[in-house]
Amino acid sequence: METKYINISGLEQWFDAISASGKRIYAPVSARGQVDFMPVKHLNEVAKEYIQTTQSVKASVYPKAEVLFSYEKVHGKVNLTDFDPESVSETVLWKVHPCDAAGFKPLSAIFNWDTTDKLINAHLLKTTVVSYSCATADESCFCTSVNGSPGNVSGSDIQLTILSDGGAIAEILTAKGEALVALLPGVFEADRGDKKEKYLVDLPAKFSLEEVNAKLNKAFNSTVWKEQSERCIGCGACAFVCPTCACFDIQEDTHGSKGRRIRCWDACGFALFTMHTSGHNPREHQSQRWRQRILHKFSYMPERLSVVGCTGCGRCSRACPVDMNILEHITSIAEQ
Amino acid sequence: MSEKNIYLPYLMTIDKVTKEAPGVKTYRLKFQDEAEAAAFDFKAGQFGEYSAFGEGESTFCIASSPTRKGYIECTFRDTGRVTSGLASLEEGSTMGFRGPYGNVFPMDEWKGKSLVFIAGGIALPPMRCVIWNALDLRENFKDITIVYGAKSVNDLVYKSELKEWTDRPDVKMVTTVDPGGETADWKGEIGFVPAIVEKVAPSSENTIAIVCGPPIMIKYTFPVLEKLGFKDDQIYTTLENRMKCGVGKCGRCNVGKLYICKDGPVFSREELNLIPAEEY
Amino acid sequence: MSSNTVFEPKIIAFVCNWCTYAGADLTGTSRLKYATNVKIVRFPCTGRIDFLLLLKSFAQGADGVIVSGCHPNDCHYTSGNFHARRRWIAFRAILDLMGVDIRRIQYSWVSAAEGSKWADLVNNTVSEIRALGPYTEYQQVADYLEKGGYNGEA
Amino acid sequence: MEKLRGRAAALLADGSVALIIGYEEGTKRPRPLFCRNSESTKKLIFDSRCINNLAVYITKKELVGKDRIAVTASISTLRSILQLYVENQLSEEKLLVLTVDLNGELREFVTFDEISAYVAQFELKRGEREQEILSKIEGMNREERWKFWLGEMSHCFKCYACRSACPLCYCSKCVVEVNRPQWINPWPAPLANMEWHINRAMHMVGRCTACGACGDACPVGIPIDLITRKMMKDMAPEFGYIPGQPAKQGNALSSWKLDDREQFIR
Repeated sequence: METKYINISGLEQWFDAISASGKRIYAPVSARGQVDFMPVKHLNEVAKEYIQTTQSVKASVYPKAEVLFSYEKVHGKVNLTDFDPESVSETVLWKVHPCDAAGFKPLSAIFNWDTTDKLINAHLLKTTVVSYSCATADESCFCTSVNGSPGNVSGSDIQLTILSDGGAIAEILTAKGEALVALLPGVFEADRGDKKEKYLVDLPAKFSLEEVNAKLNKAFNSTVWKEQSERCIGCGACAFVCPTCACFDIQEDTHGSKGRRIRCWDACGFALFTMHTSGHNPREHQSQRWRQRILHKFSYMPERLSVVGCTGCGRCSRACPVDMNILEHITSIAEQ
Repeated sequence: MSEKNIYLPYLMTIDKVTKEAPGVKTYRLKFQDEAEAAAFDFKAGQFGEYSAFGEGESTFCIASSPTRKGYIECTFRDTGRVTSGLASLEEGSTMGFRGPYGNVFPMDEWKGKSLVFIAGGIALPPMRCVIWNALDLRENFKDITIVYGAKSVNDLVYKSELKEWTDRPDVKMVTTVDPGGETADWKGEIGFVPAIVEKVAPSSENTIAIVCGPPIMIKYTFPVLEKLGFKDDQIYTTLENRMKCGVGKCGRCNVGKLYICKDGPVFSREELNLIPAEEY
Repeated sequence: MSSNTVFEPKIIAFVCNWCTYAGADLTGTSRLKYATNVKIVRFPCTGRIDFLLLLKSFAQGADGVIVSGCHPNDCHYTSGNFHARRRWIAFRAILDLMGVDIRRIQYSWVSAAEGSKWADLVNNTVSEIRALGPYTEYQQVADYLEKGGYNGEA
Repeated sequence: MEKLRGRAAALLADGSVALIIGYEEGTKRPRPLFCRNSESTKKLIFDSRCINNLAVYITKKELVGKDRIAVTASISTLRSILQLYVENQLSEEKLLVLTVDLNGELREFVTFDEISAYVAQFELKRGEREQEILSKIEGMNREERWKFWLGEMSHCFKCYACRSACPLCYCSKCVVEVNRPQWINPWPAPLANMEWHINRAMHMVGRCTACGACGDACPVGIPIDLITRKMMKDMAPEFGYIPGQPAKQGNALSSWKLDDREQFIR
């Protein structure tokens, strides 16, 4: 790990060098009244004034729909074509917030515990994450309550902290980060000794994870689930904007004798998610599905995978049509 | 070596089709790739994801015994998109299989004990795997009792094997059908499975009871077993939640913190007591 | 232009069993010649034709669609075509709002006696669609997974 | 506000209703509140910021059970309630409707006729954003419209918030969940998304009450409410409906007239 300084024009030149290297760059772009990760070519396309992108960056390593393999039926036989890791392009994720970058660890934990997932690993391998530490936050943000912070470097290959002169402290954290710097090393200067902490938003923790965990261990039969979920309308918005939600469906796309098996996003909040063919549904009520969502993130994942399934990005709260505010709900569980 | 794609199925040839009951078929499957066949191994209780190319995947147990090498069998009812796609395949066609997944019945620990198998309807297949496994290693176990019931005579699966088990002197086989489901020449019992278990009254002494069936049957059979003196660690069952991946990632089969696909499908009643019953 | 460069549109016709299918049959038995671009799918009634089938046709490569059934008041099931008419009025408006090329869907009433009308309908539709060219605009979108597909990348 | 809270508390106290669905202050704007006891009615609010359509909850059996319930309703919610009634989803015996009128007076509706008469005073207004996007679309040619919607649809990730937020999407199994045949591919992709939204619009023809809940709910900001709203406006005169009023003569696509007009069938 090495810390450097890069000035404002250096940033632009470096970005152009990355762009010219042929790597795809996804960065937050402001369009249609929202800010979201989109392909960009120049630094001036990147959104400036905003707190959070609507969607997390997870789609870059875990696409909304992806072909697991394809097949062709020929004379009663079936030929399979495996997913090709080489088909994945080198990608740079630019201006990722620490809460988003922190999401790669739980995401990878879900996909790689016990057996490994070739697809997400192919994406992760070819992805370089350039994160920006956070100078601003809003009332939905709570990274500091879930082991994160506005300057957390987990999941980042390089973290930039933008200084008042428009330049940045560049923390080069991994070999991938170094490789990205190597595209234009000349623009990186020696560390000037700027204090990173000075540029980070102050976000006091709202609850203690240990306390929540202890409460949740005894909360399965609590009435809290019904109380909190009454207004939940059972859509998948919270899951789909979440940086760590990974539930998926496997579907078939068939055209004549050819076809593809597809993995696509799914959500535990959907009524039919766990429905058996017989019609029996173990999570029949919205309250049970809400409980699954919270327990999975804050109890099951910490216990089974040693990671918390929440990075405190607050996207679910912002996206929810009926204001299911996760911070408020978790805080109230912690205070019970 | 490049990373294995866990979603890529083995290609299997349907070697033999057996019609078991209305809408219920058993397929014997052989690996198309010899190396895959040689490397493949499983234990009683495990399941897999079976695919009909063009329709998708469906989850069932491996219904054949691991003692029978060279093939696997699955038994399924034609109920949805995938199972009807599978049902329309013929002998010689290709289908997909991923597995084996999940945990196993602890048959090694059961050595020297008596076994009581209690099954209802289409839940005999997971049990059949264990039954044949036990019968093929008959000397390892003491008494073997099988109580199997279905809605009607027509709905009983593995009819020829039921006969074979009935004819064996070293197996106590009791077959029953629900009242009204009998035929004129029906020689078995008439009544619901829990009542028949109570009537047969197997001894709980040094015995393991394996119960598979619809939730309602399990619900009423457990108290009967309790009355007969079976402790919770003497009773085993399998859970079947909806699954897509089979490898603990897709998020469907959680019961509390457990994944049915990884920590199950086999559970002792002792283990079941620790997880929320409403989620299965 | 040589004959092999002329664009031959693929056209799917959804027709009812009682009027238009019989009408198309009559076209044949009357030995009337008409374009061979059309593939006929027979339904019990126009009221039974799901609107999504029309879109599915385009997604799977059709350049044009014909929907035809009994004239008003002639429905074998009394009111199936009246229901269908309402459905098409609404469907056409939605498609137009979404920017689907509604010129590629031709609705008609062809009775069992109108063999020549069927021939004209097919011939006219084929020439109109031929003039419009292949519906690649729609077909291109049908295969998206190959392109990765990220936010805003259609 | 005090009148509403007082009345709500009284209704629960004397057992007239078992549940009152209303609004409370939320994080950024008011959100739905479920009052089952007098204490919780203290949180009730009702003003122009209350935009969630509460009619979406009154058909959910797991919430309302078999009891009589009350709901505080905005004009949009009232319109949805009327449409639900026309579709035989509600009964007068099980529902008490409360609203606060323009003079700040608390109003109670016991019958659907009363609601109908009340709602008839209000003209269906077009919002600024709706007007803006509609004018934009109206200025486009067909190819531009296709590109515009395809671009919008490419953002849809099929969370179905539009469906969940809509009071009239009460089917227990939606067409997208039917898999024999699989009408619409269940994964998010521009064409499958387009098919889904066209389908939704078709299922809403003559039923949509233009509350805009689907558009408000969309987390990725697709103006999907425009499709159903515009359809409602355009189709109402065709089929003899009054926009914003329930289709008493039956739903547009399950009824017909001899003289339905069209110019496109040859």
